[in-house]
Amino acid sequence: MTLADLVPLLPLLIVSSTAVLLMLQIGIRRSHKVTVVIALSGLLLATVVAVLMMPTMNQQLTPLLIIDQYSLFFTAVCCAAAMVIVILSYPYLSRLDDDKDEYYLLLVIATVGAIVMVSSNHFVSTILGLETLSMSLYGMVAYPLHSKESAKYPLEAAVKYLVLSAVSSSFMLFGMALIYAQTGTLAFSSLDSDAAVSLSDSYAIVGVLLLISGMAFKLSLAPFHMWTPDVYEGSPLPATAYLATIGKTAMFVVLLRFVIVTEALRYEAVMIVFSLIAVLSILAGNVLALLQNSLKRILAYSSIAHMGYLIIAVIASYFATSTISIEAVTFYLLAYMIMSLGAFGVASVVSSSEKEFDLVSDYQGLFWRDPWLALIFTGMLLSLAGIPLTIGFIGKFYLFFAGVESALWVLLLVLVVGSGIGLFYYLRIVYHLLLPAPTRPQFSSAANENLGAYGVLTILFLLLLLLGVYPARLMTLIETVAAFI
Amino acid sequence: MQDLIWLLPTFPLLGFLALVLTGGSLPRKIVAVIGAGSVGLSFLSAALIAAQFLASGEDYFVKEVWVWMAIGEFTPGFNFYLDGLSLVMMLIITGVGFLIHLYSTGFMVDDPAYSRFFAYMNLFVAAMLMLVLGDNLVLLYLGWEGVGLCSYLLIGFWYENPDNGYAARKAFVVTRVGDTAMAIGLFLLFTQLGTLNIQDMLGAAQQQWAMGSPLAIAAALLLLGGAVGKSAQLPLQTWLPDAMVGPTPISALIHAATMVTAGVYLVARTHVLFELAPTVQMLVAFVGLATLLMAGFTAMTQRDIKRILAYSTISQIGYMFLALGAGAWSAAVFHLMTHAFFKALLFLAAGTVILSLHHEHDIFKMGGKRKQLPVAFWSFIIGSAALAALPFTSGFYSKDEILLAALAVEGPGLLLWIGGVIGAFFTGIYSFRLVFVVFFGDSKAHHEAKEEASLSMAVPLIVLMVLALLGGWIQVPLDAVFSQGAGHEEEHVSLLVHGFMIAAPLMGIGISYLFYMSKVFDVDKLMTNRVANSLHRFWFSGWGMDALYQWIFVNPFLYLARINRSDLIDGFYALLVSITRTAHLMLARTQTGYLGWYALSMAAGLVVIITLGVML
Amino acid sequence: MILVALIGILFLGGVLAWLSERLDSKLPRVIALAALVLDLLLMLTLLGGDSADGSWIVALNVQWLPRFGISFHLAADGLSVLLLLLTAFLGIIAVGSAWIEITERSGFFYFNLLWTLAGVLGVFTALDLFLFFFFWEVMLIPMYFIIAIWGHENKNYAAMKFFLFTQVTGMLMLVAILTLAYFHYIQFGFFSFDYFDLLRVTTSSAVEMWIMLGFFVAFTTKLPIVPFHSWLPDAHSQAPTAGSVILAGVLLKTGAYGLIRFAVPLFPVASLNFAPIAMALAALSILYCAKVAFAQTDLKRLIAYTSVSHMGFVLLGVYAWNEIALQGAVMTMLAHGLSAAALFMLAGSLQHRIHTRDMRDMGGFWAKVPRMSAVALFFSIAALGMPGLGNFIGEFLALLGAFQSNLPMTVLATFGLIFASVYSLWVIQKIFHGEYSNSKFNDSHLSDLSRRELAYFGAMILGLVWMGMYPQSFLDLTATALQGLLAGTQELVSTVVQN
Amino acid sequence: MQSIPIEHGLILAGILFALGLVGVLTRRNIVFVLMSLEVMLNASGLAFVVASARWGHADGQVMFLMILTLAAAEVAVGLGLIIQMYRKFKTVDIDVLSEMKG
Amino acid sequence: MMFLFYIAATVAVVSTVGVIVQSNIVHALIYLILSLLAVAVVFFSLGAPFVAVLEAIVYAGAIMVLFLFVIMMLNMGQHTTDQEKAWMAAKDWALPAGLAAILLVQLLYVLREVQVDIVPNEVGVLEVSALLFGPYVLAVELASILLLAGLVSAYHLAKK
Repeated sequence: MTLADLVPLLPLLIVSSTAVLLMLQIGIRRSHKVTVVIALSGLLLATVVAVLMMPTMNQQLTPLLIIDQYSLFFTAVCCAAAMVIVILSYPYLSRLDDDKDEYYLLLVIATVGAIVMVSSNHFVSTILGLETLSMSLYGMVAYPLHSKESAKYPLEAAVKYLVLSAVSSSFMLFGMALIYAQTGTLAFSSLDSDAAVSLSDSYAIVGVLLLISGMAFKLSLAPFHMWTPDVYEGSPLPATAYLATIGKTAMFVVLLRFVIVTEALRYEAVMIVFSLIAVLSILAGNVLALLQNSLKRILAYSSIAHMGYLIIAVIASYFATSTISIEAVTFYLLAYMIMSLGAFGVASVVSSSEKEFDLVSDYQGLFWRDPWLALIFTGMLLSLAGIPLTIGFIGKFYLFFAGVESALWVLLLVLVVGSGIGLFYYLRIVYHLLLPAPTRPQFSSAANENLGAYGVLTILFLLLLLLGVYPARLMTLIETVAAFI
Repeated sequence: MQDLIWLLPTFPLLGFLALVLTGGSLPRKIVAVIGAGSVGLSFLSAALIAAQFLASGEDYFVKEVWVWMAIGEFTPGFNFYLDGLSLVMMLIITGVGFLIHLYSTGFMVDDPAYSRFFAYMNLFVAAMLMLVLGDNLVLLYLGWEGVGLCSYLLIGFWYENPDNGYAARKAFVVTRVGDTAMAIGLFLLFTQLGTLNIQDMLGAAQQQWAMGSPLAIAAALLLLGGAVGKSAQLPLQTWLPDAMVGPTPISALIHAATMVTAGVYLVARTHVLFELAPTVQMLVAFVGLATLLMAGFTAMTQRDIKRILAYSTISQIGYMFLALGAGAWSAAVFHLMTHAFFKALLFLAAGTVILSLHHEHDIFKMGGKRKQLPVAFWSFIIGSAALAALPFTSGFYSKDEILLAALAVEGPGLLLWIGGVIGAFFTGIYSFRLVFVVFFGDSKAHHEAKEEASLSMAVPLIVLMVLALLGGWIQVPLDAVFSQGAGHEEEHVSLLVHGFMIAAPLMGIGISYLFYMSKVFDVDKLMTNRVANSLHRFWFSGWGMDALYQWIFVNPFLYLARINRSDLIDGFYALLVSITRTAHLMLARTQTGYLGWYALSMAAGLVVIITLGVML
Repeated sequence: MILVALIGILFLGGVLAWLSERLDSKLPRVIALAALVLDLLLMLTLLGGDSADGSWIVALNVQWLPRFGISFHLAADGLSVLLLLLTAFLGIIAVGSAWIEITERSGFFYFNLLWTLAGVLGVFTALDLFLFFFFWEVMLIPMYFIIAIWGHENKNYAAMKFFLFTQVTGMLMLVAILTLAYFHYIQFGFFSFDYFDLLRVTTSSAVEMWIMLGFFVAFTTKLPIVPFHSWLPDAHSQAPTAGSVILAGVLLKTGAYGLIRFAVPLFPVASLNFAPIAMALAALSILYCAKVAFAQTDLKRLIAYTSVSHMGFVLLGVYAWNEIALQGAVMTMLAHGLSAAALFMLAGSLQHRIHTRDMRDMGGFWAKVPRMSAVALFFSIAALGMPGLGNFIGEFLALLGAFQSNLPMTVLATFGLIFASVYSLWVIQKIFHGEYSNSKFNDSHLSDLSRRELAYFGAMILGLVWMGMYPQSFLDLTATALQGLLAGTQELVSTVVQN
Repeated sequence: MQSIPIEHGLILAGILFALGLVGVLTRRNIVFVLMSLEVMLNASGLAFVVASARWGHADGQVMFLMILTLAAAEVAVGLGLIIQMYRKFKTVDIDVLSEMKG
Repeated sequence: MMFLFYIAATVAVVSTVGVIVQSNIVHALIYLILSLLAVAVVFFSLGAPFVAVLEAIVYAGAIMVLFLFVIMMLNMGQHTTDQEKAWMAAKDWALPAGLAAILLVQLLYVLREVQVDIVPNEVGVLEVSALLFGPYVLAVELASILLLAGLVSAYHLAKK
């Protein structure tokens, strides 16, 4: 490695240095504000650098990392999302009777993991990125557990997440080992159909399936979905948001790269497993969310379904002649990020680490108490439901197009049915927002206290609308970056 | 003047609008002036137009007012067509209509909804004129439905009583059954012949359809359906007796003189079609025959004065249908006219009686009205005589023509004739039964009878008496209309035939006299006979048709409505919802919260997935 | 550009109305009214244009999402213009009916109302299928809000049902649209969602049938037609009056418009093959819903079912696919728009006065509120298809046209006329006739129609009479457009038949 | 030197993997669960080393090192959680952690 | 070597069984250490002495000591052993053990085809180091970050 090789690593280096800086800062003097400022500036710098590097960069950096437009795109997205979460975390944690700084440290380290994952095309980097991300998330999930008045059950969430996640990691690792035993390589690119050693129809297929199962766990795809609602519910809201957005996105990028590069879908078994997972996830996720009262659980279940939708596009990518299915995944991931961040963000601005407002009924009449917040929330929910004027609709449009292009009629039907069920619970929340406000509301509007969080939610909302109405620019960008995968 | 023919419906329509828009705020005098005056104006113009038309010697006259709609070949317009037939009809409608309006100004004077009444009446006249003057079937249909609507509104005029509402709805719905058939007939005619202009259509039918072609039969049948409904013929006659709950002038105008004869008009107007379909024409005759007999039987048993008259109306229209079926188009129209006179007379007179007895309808609670109500009495005498077709009354001439035409029909002619004569016999019985019971004998009124009605009510009665007596001398100018009509040559029939025809009603009157006047026979005693009693009950119920329809159509419909109030199909979606909900509950139970269970599910999932991989 | 202005005015007006609530709670309704009147006036300028010679009034055709060949393509022909006029007219009426009924959160109400109408205008003018779908969905959410916030006792259920039905079937349509666009891509090598481009796509008959069904289901759910109708009675009975007016008067018409503009012309052969089934469904709808309507005790539910029944005539007319039938379908859309809206307003004003919709509690209102009764009578009569009023023209033409293409179904459908009279007269009997008794409700607010109410009922009565007596002015407007559609499909069908 | 069939190595890894899984699934004591996890991770590492031996590469061994790292980290965090759990509930029964469900 | 492999493998399996069925936690831990050491021997027999040593030091040494500390901290005495026994009911075992057995059978089923013999070529420290400081240098750095994350998490969670 030379110094020039470090240039493509800049975003990663910046975020890592931020982590180091944060550690130093903690060592010198704890300060919630300063920590946040450092974390934010580091992430902002990384985002900007990633965006600036994007047009020209396409470099395989050691066997582990590929820094191309696609990975830089998601590097930027993840860093930006991490910024949003930092901003949301600040008011949320401000009343926590514990040190707050480590949380941001963990968040930044997790972002390092995410960046590694989106740039990874090698099993080693995949595992390292994934575990870095997970390890930080264990900490974030359990973060408020010392607090006397912790809102939910962070301990329970963390234990469940840790144990199950470790099981899934071992699945993945064993799978990788089997693949490696068969092929003698750990890089994705040497597994494609042109490679000298290939995944013949032997036990490496089982390895691939093990690997997919492990990934499916991280993406909370059925039948590996069960941890999701509990972990979502038990974690502090910003951590949930991180888990739901960056955690999922990074994993999905790896999955997509793996599937595309290795052309794994050419094996019938993989194809069937993917289809099965997609169908099960869509149906189970939506049905499970149906009558939930906890907002976080609803979003957890809905995330199961959304990941199922995405799998359809992944499957479509195999049959497609164009890159639209990859664009669909890319676009939808971005859309899902924006709307999930928005939805969790709304919940998090009215909550704090001591008291989370998680029940749907807590939000009754929000429309009349805090119209702007309610409007944002409604926008996010409708976007999740895929209603026009929002980015979610364009995302769904992409998915449908990908499905149609590859003639996946059965999966499309499941998608339609699932989305139909999905409408129910999103609208149920919206309906609660519209009800007359209770005489003694659960929480008061906090716009003045949380100006930053409101601001960032507003930005997300505007993005949601802008990209829902005029996504042409973004589409062009995504078309460009999708060509690199 | 002929160009102003559009004024005819316009006057009453303007009257209607004026009355509706003022919403009952006008004083009664002005309402009367508007209500009756508009029809009077209409009658005046009709008379002038008729004079001019007859003088011109033309066969027909068309006035196009505006194109209603034009889509390709389908171009019905608001065009008025005047020939002998519509001339007669228009004069009857405006003339008799005016008289009845005049009468109503007195009859309804105490009613709080005076203005509404005249509004409906005016609308009716306008619609009826549309019906008879329209040059195309769509316009005819407009009038046709319009009069049906007015009939509905006026039957249910006294809306506080739900029974009236029921009768009104029954009238509308039953006739609509016929109307629907007619609408389908219209579709058929247009589809086949490419036009709904009556004259063009008839011409095209003659050119395109052979005698007895299935299409012609279908078309004629469907139109007959409409006619049967509107004219209360079997099997759609059940609404008319119930319609009598409306104010009596309505019964006179709509349910005796004009609207119910629209079916006759329709068949006469489209007689070419019926001639192309001889079987249907024969059916018309038999429908008429069956109806006139059935109604005759029933009329004999009724106790309600207006119901008796209603059944007699049904019966008389049966004669008209008989005539139509026999191809005696002119005779049918002629009878239509005379019937309009004497039946309007009878109803109006009955109205006087009823009014004087505070809306008492049961004839057996009346009696001895001869002195108290002389105008009504004489009206009834003359009207009943005409109804029974006693010689030299108007009814005699028209019925005579009909029966002769029936006899002349090839094949079942004799049968038709005998039936007609029997009908005449019954007519004698029930018409004079009414007269004897109401006007002779002792007064059985429980309450003080009112005085004889006002001048406005007497004048129409007197005019109608004259018409009922002398109407038979009127020459109807129908030759040009039914140029091909059969049964025109004066056939020589034996004196015996004439004798029977004169004797039948007289015998009827005689029997009636024996039962109800001289009491030589006792009705009550007759009723102790089981056969007679059950026959009586059968006839009284109108041959049980109401019960039959209730059983076949109404009850099943109500049953279906009741069991499916909440919409079965909705139930299907509800099922989907409950399936989803159950699935949710079941799946939610898998989320036990136990870590071991979650790990187990992962392992199970893995096993399934690997199994798939191993097997494939 | 004028079409863009039409839609833009409503979108902007909605936002303004919402914002203006802070100043004065009575301002929103004024703004809404102003926006709609402005729209109506602008639309009138379209009438003078060159729509008469069959050409499109093209407003705008700019690229929107070039990746998929999607453009922002708005245009109108006679058919669209007519429906635009109906929309604006009923919009004004709806504002009128909400004028005093909506007192709470009026700003947001008028915002939703105007946005719904904007969506509808978009639907009627969009010539890019993606754009069409976009507007199709845009009109749902505000409508959902209207029902869910200002609805009656069971509003959540009704609003949800409305939304689920239309949205799920909407997704099926989206799939169909995408499939069609994809076939276009295969055949012509570039992506396009443009109406005129997609008209040229030819596919195998099985595929065509499936795609057509995607459209059909979405449109007939909106229309609605048995068995997709069951959202409508709930939505109508729970919606506030203005919502019902818009729903019955305008929203249902988008389904019919879709059938005429898209479902049949895009898939002429499949439609031809499918026509018997469609017409059978139409006849079933007419009869079945008339029967169910009769059984209802909730006045609004009853009217809702009659709407379904009447829309059956539209479907019948569309699938007969000849000029008379199509004109009949369009006339039915217009006339039903007015008559059903008026009936819902009557039901609404009754409910506003006596706080019940249960007909079992009513009776004998004629004596108490004669003007209202007379108006109700008029609209019931119109609904049962009395000649001389608009509904008759529509239904008669639809049946007349349909008779030429499918005799048995038309005959069945014609029996609907009988049922129509049964339920219409039953309503009159139950509510306005009979003896008056106020034992079941508090009648202290039972007053006759106010001047304002009379004004808009009067306008609608005039409209129906105009349609009934001189429908030519409407027929002329749409004739060229419909003939164009007919000619286009004939061409396609004949080429397919030849091959 | 005598050769070892690769499948025997892999089978050994498989057996250990399965045994670890059984442990995770059946034990209610969270310490045992954590230990079983270690067995599973170790089995994966074993598989890598076996594969690495097949190809004569060092890549598998590198991977083993990574697994070692993450196992260590995992155990550290896991044991931290166990301590907190014990403090809170005075038990190591994982089934007490089932307050969230449905 | 082959001999060594099989013996070590047997020990590993047996002691692992011991881990999962033992009710005394300290005994289980010792079994685990035994198992890990056996695996280390297997590594050695496969010609990977470097990882064999690491296995023994890091795994069996460091990590297991960590366990031991915790067990001592939690003061798991006789009553926990009894409780463990109570928890190990057969019915709780059947399903998981069955599933794992199926999984194992599946693995054996697919592995039976492989007929590649390994001639254990020693791949020693040198090769591994060359890789670690060559192509995998980033991995080493990333592993440090991973450890950092674990460190921070564990520190935060375990503190009082």
